Amino acid sequence: MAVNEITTWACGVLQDTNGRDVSKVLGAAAGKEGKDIWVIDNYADLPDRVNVPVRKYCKISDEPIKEKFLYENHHPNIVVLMEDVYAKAYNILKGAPKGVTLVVNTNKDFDFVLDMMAANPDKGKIKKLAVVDASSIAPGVDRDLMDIEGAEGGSQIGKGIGACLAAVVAKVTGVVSLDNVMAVVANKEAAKKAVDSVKVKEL
Amino acid sequence: MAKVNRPKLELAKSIAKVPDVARSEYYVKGHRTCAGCGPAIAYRLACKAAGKNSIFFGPTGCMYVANTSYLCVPWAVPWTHTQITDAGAVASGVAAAYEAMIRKGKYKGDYPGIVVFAGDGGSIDIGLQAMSAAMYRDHDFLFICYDNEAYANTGIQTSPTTPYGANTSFTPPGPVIPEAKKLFPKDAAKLVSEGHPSARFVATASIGYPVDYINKVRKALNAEGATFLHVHAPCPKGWRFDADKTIEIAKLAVETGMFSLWEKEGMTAPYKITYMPKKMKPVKEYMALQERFAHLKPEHIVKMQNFVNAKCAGLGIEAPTPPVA
Amino acid sequence: MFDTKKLQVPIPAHLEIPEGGVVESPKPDGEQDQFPSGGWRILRSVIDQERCTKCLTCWLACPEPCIELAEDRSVSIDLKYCKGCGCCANVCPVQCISRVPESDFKGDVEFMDEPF
Amino acid sequence: MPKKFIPGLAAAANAAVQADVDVISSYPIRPYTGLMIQLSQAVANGDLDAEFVHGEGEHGQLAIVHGASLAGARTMTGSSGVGVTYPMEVYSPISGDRCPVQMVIADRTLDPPGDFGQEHTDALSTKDQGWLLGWASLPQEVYDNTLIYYRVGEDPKVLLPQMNCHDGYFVSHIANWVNIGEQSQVDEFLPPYKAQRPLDPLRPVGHGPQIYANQGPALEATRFNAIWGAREVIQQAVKEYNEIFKRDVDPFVELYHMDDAEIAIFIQGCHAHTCKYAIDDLRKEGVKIGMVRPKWIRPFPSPEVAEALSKCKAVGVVETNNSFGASGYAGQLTPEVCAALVKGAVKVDKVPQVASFMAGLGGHPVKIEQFKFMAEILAKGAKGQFDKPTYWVDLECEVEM
Repeated sequence: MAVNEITTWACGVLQDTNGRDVSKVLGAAAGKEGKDIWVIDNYADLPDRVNVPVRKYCKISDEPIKEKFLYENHHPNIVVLMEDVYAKAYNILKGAPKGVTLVVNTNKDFDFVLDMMAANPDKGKIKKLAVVDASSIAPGVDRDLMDIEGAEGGSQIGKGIGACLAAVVAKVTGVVSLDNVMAVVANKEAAKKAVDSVKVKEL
Repeated sequence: MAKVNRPKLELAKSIAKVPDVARSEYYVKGHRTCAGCGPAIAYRLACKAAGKNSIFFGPTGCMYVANTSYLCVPWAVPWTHTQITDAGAVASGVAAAYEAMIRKGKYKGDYPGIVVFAGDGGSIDIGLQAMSAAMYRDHDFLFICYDNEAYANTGIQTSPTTPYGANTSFTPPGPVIPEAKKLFPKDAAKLVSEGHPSARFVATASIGYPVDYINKVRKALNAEGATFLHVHAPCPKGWRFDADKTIEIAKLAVETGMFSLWEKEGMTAPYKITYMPKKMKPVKEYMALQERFAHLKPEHIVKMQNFVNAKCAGLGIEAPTPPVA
Repeated sequence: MFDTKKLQVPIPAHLEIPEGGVVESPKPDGEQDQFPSGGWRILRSVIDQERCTKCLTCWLACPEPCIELAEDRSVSIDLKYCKGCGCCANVCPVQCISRVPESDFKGDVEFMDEPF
Repeated sequence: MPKKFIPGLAAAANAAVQADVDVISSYPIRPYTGLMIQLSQAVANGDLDAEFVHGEGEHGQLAIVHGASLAGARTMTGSSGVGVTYPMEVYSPISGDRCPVQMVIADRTLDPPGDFGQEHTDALSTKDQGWLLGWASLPQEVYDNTLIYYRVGEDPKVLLPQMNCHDGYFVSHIANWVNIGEQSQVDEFLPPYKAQRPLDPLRPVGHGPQIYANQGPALEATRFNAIWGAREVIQQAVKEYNEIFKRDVDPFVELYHMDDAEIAIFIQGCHAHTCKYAIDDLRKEGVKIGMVRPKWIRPFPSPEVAEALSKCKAVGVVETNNSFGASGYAGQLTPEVCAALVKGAVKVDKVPQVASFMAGLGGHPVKIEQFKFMAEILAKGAKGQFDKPTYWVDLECEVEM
């Protein structure tokens, strides 16, 4: 895979900061490894409203990323759901190649997630499914107004479930090293708990 | 808000005492305003009252074009032209700059008196947005609206302060519209005083009462916050009267209740009438002196009288003449 | 590097103008002598010094301002600038200022090529 | 030197804090808003000692910095899209009063219809108002430009306001690595602003009186000379910037493989970087193609553009803007490039064929494939004449995302 495309689905406004943190943490960690990275907030979903599903994007590549000036990940090979319900409501795998890793924040199990995706024509693309109950590990809502609209944001990234899910992505996919993720996130304890409690199933 | 070392301005008691406090002129002779120009008198008295440590802002209008033609200015204090739209905003910028520069040690002098001298259009028509925003933001400055009741620089077109019944080049009388202007004017000072909690001092003044006017300018500048002054300034060209009658007409406006003198120290303070005529005169006397009202029929004058009576009653001023049914 | 001087236009000395059109302010109590407006005057205000009470009402009524105030509070008119509006005469409480046709006088007006 | 992973707007905000601006005026509009979000926080935190004034609209916003600059303060403001065109009245007075205010613009499409995507029409529409105007293509360049523009605009030989533009979302919102200079480096590069004739009661002057018609030409010529004279100042400022910050910034144009290019793409803004990857691919196939990216639009780098393009047979001007019915049959840059080629600042023996490529309108992404499409057309044009003057790349070469 030349370019890893990580798309995070989050709940508008309530999980906006945490969703963005997944992209920012992975980007910052990959930066430490000298990789080329690309992080953008949602454009198509803007302006985000309460409960509107929003997507946050990150690209990580060993080679230079040639096409940086796009709004979205058109071929995500790693998909993160901050709410499990998106699995039944939308085609979260649209445009994805075969062999996708899906990370879901849920207190349910693999079968539940797969059942919810019954209507999804692309569900066969999933290679690895990871479930983690991040919401019960770390705060899932962070209404931080500062961290939006292209501003730099607070000095800390990864205070809530964003940290958990970024760490899980690192552990499950190896797209960046877990150590580098741990070095970046603010809530290291939660990230560690998530990594310890994640369940992974190969499909 | 930085309130830095600005000496308080002294108030005058009567004309006899005026030379002691404001003998100097900062609006000097040598400009192209009309003979008998009311706004020029207003400008001169405002500069006199504000004194040396002040900066004036001239949005486009008569008091820009007539005073600065060409490549010269008649002000002995710093002055800048602003667009007719944005006098309040430019003054805001200067106020903010002085606050920042004095706080950061980049400017060593006193905080200046910042005075916008805008026409009625530049204050409450095209300039309303910038004026209102500047009053709301509580910059330490004074916004003076010199009200000659029309767009005079462009040849007398109706403005929001043009009185009912006035003949202007955009409101000519004709068989279909015999009264010329059909609308009643906005009240500039009340617009500010009732809706801007940060307006520390709002007052009306008239060039017919120069000591009262000078004192109000000084009270406003002493108030350390956003202040507004609405100055009635007759225009011999637009109102069509002989140039020597400027002061006479200004006085008559107050004596008939067409314009009332009051001040208000903050949004919740009461209106304080600063000059109450001994006996109010009917508006007919005021209108008779001006050709802009010459086309009006008695029923129009009755309508005007009723409007004035209601306006006066709102301020607690006794009705000039009994209301007409 | 390309010579920028070639891109600029020389401004003849007699047409030079301050950048941004910034001009010096006149002095307090001074005059803007670029524009002496005495030539506008059709009627001249003449003060009867005998009857003048030195109340200064006229002084505050002048738009120019061109009523000069002496130490003893007596007033006179600066004819170089007076436009002859007559406000002073109108406001005088003792009517000691009369308005006389300017054509009755010789001189007292600065001669100019053009009105402005 | 700290390195931050931040979007373009945050880069501009970092530079503004280091430049110790005195007065900031804000009004919200996407996508530039993040700049003001960050600056207001900097003021609230005490990282920056400045007056943060909430404008009542972009017109007031510009007027506020106009006044502040007249008083001698260093100022920062910004806007996007229709927020750039709303205060059209105020641009000329600001440059006419020679107030070096800086406006950061994250480009956005003008209405209608409502579109957040970037298009350069907003800022380009103001190009005739006497402002210095240029585009950054990456967050790093936004940071560099913010400091360089202040330095150039505040130079006593220039004294002009600056529009520091970059592509909305693509640069304003995409995070990238940005080298932030040390405060000492910034202080060495950018001296405090000293106004020449401020509004100061201690030294009274009048700004902006009416003038005689016969004084008009000379007054206009001072602005003409100032903006062309700015070239010398830009050259010097960029040289010092590179020395102090240990960087390699181009003063006027970025050239890519232009030494032996037979065909060239002229493009401003972020898509130039995608274009470079397309050129890499094409060069491997033996296509002699290069790229010219102007860093300034006012003053237009005509000598550099003419020199770079003089040996080409065909040039394609990428227009991410509109000028409906313009000479040049496209947007606003084609006429500029054509004029640079024919109007003798630099001798061009054989003027190349010029085509316009409308691309990236409405914020549409431009992909490598589309640059290759442009190259094909240019190769044909180099052999003779283009079959038409303007190609709508977005429509004529649809690509899958």
